[in-house]
Amino acid sequence: MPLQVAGEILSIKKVGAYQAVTVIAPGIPELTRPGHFLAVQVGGPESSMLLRRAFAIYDVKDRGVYGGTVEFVFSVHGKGTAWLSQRRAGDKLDVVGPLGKPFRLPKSAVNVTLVGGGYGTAPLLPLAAALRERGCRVDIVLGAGGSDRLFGLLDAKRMADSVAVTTDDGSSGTRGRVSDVLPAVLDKSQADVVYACGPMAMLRAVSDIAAARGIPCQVAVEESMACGIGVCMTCVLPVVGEDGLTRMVRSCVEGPVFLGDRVRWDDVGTVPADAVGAPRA
Amino acid sequence: MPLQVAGEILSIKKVGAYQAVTVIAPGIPELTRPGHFLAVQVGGPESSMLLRRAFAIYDVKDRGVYGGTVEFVFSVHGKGTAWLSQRRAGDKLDVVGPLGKPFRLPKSAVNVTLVGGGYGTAPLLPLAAALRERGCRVDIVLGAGGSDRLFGLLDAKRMADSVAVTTDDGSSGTRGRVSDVLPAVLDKSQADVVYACGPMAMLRAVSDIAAARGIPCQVAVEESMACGIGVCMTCVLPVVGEDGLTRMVRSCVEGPVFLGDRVRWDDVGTVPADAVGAPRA
Amino acid sequence: MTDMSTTLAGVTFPNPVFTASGCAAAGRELDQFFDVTQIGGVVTKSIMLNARSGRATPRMAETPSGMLNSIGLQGPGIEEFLTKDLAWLEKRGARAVVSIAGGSVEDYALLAQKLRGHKAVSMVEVNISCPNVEDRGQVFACDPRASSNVVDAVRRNTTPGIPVFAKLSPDVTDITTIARACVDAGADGLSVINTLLGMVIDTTTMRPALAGLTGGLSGPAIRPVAVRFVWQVHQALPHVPILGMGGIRTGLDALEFVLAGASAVSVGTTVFGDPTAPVRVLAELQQALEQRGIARLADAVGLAHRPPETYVPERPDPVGDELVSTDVFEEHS
Amino acid sequence: MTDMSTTLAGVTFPNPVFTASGCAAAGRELDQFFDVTQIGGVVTKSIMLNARSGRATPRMAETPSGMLNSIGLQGPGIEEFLTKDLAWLEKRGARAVVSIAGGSVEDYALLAQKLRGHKAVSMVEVNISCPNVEDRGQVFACDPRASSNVVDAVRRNTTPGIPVFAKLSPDVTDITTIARACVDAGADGLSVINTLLGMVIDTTTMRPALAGLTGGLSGPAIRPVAVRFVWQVHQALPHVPILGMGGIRTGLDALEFVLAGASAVSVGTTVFGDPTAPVRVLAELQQALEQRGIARLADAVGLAHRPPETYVPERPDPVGDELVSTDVFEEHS
Ligand SMILES: Cc1cc2nc3c(=O)[nH]c(=O)nc-3n(C[C@H](O)[C@H](O)[C@H](O)COP(=O)(O)OP(=O)(O)OC[C@H]3O[C@@H](n4cnc5c(N)ncnc54)[C@H](O)[C@@H]3O)c2cc1C
Ligand SMILES: Cc1cc2nc3c(=O)[nH]c(=O)nc-3n(C[C@H](O)[C@H](O)[C@H](O)COP(=O)(O)OP(=O)(O)OC[C@H]3O[C@@H](n4cnc5c(N)ncnc54)[C@H](O)[C@@H]3O)c2cc1C
Ligand SMILES: Cc1cc2nc3c(=O)[nH]c(=O)nc-3n(C[C@H](O)[C@H](O)[C@H](O)COP(=O)(O)O)c2cc1C
Ligand SMILES: Cc1cc2nc3c(=O)[nH]c(=O)nc-3n(C[C@H](O)[C@H](O)[C@H](O)COP(=O)(O)O)c2cc1C
Ligand code: FES
Ligand code: FES
Repeated sequence: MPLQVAGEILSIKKVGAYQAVTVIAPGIPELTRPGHFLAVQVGGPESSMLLRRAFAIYDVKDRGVYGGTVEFVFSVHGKGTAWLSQRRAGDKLDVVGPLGKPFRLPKSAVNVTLVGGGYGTAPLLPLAAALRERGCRVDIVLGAGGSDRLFGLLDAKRMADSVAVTTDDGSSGTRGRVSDVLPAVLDKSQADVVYACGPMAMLRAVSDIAAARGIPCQVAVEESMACGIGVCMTCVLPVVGEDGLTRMVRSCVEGPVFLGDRVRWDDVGTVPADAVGAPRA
Repeated sequence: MPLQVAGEILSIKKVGAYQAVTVIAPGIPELTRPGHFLAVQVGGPESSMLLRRAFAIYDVKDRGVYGGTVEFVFSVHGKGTAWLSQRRAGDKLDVVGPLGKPFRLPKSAVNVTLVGGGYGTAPLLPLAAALRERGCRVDIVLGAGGSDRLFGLLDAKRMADSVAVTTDDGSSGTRGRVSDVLPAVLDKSQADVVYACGPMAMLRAVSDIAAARGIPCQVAVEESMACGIGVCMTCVLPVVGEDGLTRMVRSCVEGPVFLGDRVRWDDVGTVPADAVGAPRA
Repeated sequence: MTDMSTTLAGVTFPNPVFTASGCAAAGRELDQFFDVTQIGGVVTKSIMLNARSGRATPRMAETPSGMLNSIGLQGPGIEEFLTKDLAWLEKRGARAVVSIAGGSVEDYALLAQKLRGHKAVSMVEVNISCPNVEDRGQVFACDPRASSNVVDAVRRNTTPGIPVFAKLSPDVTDITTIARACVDAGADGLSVINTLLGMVIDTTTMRPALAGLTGGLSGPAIRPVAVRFVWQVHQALPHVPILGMGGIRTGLDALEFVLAGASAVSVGTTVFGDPTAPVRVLAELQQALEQRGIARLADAVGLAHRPPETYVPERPDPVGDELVSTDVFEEHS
Repeated sequence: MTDMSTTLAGVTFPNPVFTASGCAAAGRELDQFFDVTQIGGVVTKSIMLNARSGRATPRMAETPSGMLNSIGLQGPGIEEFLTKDLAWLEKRGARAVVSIAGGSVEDYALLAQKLRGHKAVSMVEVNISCPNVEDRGQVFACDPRASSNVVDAVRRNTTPGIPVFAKLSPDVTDITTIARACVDAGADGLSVINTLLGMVIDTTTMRPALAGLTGGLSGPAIRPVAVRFVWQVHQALPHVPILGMGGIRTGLDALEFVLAGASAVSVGTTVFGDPTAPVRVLAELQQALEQRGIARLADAVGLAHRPPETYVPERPDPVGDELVSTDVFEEHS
């Protein structure tokens, strides 16, 4: 049950290549679980930008001096995030959330490996906390283009049993991709379950590695979204259902978290010929 | 020769029902004369508002600590001025100016009456200063809806030989319109020339009073403008030329200052049948 | 309190603010944000006979004050729609306007039959902006005869008394010809307008931004075009009720459509940025009518068409012609 | 340095960025802001045979990311245009694209004759979005035959070698039919697009906001529609040069039009908010082409029509089909 809240920015601060925004948005924290996301209005009342921008929820505080707050982390990508980066504390920010299906937690205290790419680490940190609370072993793999894009490294080190780092440019940790180090981490930690959030190519690689080992894997995908609430059908990708049939499903309400092996990675961006309702050739 | 300047707001402050904005806009002050106006971009880079807003120039300073500045006074009318009212010192403001034909000054030290309505007084104050410099007698009539909309009263009192005030609600001066007190002022001051700026209905009344007495009168009109620089033809009104023919002339480049008796007040908002190029019935 | 009820071809709705087809799914998601029984009606996403996967992604591009979409009518097919979506709307007590879409006249006829007698259906909207598979993919709504055939088939197969509205495309030279053809074929009203065909080129890939190449443009960007079409259709067919839409964001926007001739309005794209928009627009429209002293919404419909008030000049005597001497002033340098 | 020159039907312009008719007068005012000889050409406000007062005011309304105008082709008539405006452009050394407009085929023929042999004319743009007084005010551009007759008359009366471009209206069902009719009648190229017919209702007066009731919608709001029309016309007539326009604000916007098939572009409404826009757009376009490694503007024309690169998946082996056990996870509550 998401809420639309006319919020106010409590703080906005630089974190490496990102900015972290905390918004006073009473009601949202209580409903939020790791993996949920927010949809944020951008540009002000006379803006030419009509659509909300989606951001994974990083942190929430049920109550504070100002009421409940919700925090997200973003990097400047286009016009909307450029506008957001110019906001200051005290500015209004209309947010809708929590949205989407969050990560499902393991029933028991299993060994869990989390894989985050860039700002994709943000939703994994509250997940790590929840997993620790359940007594899970938590190993984290963080990857990014460069060290300024490694979000949450300190938090990860504080919470995890181990942290492995990769960067494309070698500025931190191992030069390379998370998929280069993941197999070793999975072996060492005896992982029972994998969670991942980051760029689509990374999610695919992680899903494949997990699938090859028969390890269940949840991924939080990122598809272009017009509404974020399930009414527009822009955010679909081909996913295999319980019945074995492929459907074009809405990543905003049926995701963003999917089982990695259910997503037809090869066919993302297409409608596979065997999808339900696909055009007949 | 107007300039387009990527300016910066030096200050923005409330003055009664108005706000006065001072913009650092090097180059513009040197070119400005009383009656010139500015065209201001509103809404920021991703705004849905494409068109500039026109404001009469109130004050200019050739050089200051920050370079030349230009000041204008506005009231919130619609979306663009609402946006403007939210600006703060340090914000960028793109301005084009000086635009239009300014007031023409008398050749000799004659008696001048200035009539300002609401924010229309703004361009009359630098005009008063220029007239004083030439040794003119200056009498000022100010009118507005209420006392919070009487702009520049103190300045007027400091500069003028006399100041008469009218308000619609009687909160200052005489209850009524400037046209109620103008005849007496013209008589008392033995006015040779009248200048007016304010709402169209007021300009019309002033023009008529001046014309009835055979006193030359210049008015600064306000017509809806899309470009302000003479390229779009949206800002026209019917004006009688030297040759006695009526033409639909652009108030942004051939005005905003016109001789009061040249404007066909009855026909503003129409194309008179005898205008050059009017559709044949 | 202005009476907000509106009667569309004999069926009275408590108020004139509806959702727009394809912008509200079947109401369930929006019901999380506001009570969908509070608005005039829920216009459902156009449904086809069979399940449709829609087009490949990307399916959308944001544009200045608008967006392009090329969803390709993804949906579950009429059977699942009836048992899931329409059943939910019925249980919820919402007024359902069911939008139907097909690739042939036959499809439309079958869809209308499927809906026939269903208590939950308050109205049928016929989305004729679909390619006619039997005519080289030519869009029905661009041809008066094809439009007429579809409307006729739907009207014949729809429960009598349930209004059938034909939804017109703006991508035509003369909308009044199409409007007339639809009305002559039995349309009880007209939905005006569907999206404008548009395209965005991605300057990075240097290819069309949408997988489907072209898409439909919606949002405030198209509002002046939509208002013009509503005006034209109302002028041509003043007695035919219009469901107006295209870029409505506020109550005053809705009022523009009403004044131009719409008896009800749909709020579409705005919902994506503001999920509670329909109830907000309704409240704002009601307030605007009250402020203008209009007692009944129905009195405002088409009001902008009335002849302008005769112009009474404030001061009747014209300015004299003699030119006043101006040589007291300096010339501009 | 990308070669920015563009050749339109045999005439080479140093670069592809022009002003738009009616958005730059005859160049003199903009020359205060930038050197008008630096852009491809100055497209002048459509000129008619005789002086025209235009429509009553209000003549404009700002709309979301756009504006409506109903100027009504105010202008001094061709004689004064020749002696004042064109003479100024000639003296200034600017390339003049003269836009002409008439109420009959005869008007257009006479206008072309008046321009014939005038050295300053680089190109003629025929504004056919005018009401045909001989055909109940039906707009020429909405009818292939009427468009064809106008273009034929202009082409016959225009100096050979001087390109004649027909400017198309977007308010039509099938632009390619009109485009073909114009080309068959001798148009050397096409200007795409003119404004879309629109309307705004003033919610205070509850009457149309423009004195002329309807007006032309322009600005970024219409850009996706304009790009789509350029794409369609280029696809239908790949060898016909296109002057593309509609909502261009930046160099990347201009690039969209070029990739869709335009050999040159006009910057119109944007000039009102940003008088130096044409030179800025030119610089941005040049930079964008350079960044993309495109050596000649001409190589980018229509590039978005090329077939998409064959998709090479990053990792060719597909994901296995067997379902991984998921019962380790809790269900959502
Ligand atoms: C579930 C989800 C969670 C996300 N979490 C984060 C996060 O925590 N931090 C972060 O920095 N970014 C996140 N993103 C990506 C973020 O939404 C985009 O970077 C942002 O929308 C870009 O907006 P823009 O105006 O800057 O770009 P523009 O390209 O100007 O946007 C144009 C339009 O495309 C949409 N769009 C463009 N890129 C994306 C994208 N990658 N995903 C979805 N929509 C897109 C925009 O919403 C907008 O409607 C997330 C996306 C999704 C779907
Ligand atoms: C020469 C001139 C000098 C002016 N000087 C001042 C001044 O010193 N102080 C001041 O407060 N106002 C002044 N105005 C009026 C001011 O330009 C308008 O109040 C302002 O443009 C309204 O913009 P908006 O976005 O708030 O209103 P909106 O109604 O949202 O504007 C919509 C569009 O209409 C145009 N428009 C609306 N009203 C007017 C108007 N009255 N005149 C011109 N264009 C209009 C806007 O420019 C915009 O393009 C002047 C106008 C002119 C023409
Ligand atoms: C994402 C999306 C999907 C749409 N799907 C449909 C549809 O299935 N059937 C239909 O008749 N119209 C559809 N439309 C058009 C809208 O119903 C509406 O006519 C149009 O968007 C203009 O209104 P708006 O500007 O308020 O959105 C769709 C529009 C959008 C934006
Ligand atoms: C105020 C105004 C006046 C115009 N006058 C003309 C004209 O006289 N002749 C013409 O062919 N097009 C005219 N146009 C249309 C433009 O040339 C252009 O085709 C259209 O505005 C789309 O481009 P834009 O969005 O860049 O403005 C006019 C447009 C505007 C805004
Ligand atoms: S973003 Fe609209 S349905 Fe997912
Ligand atoms: S405002 Fe454009 S010509 Fe005057």
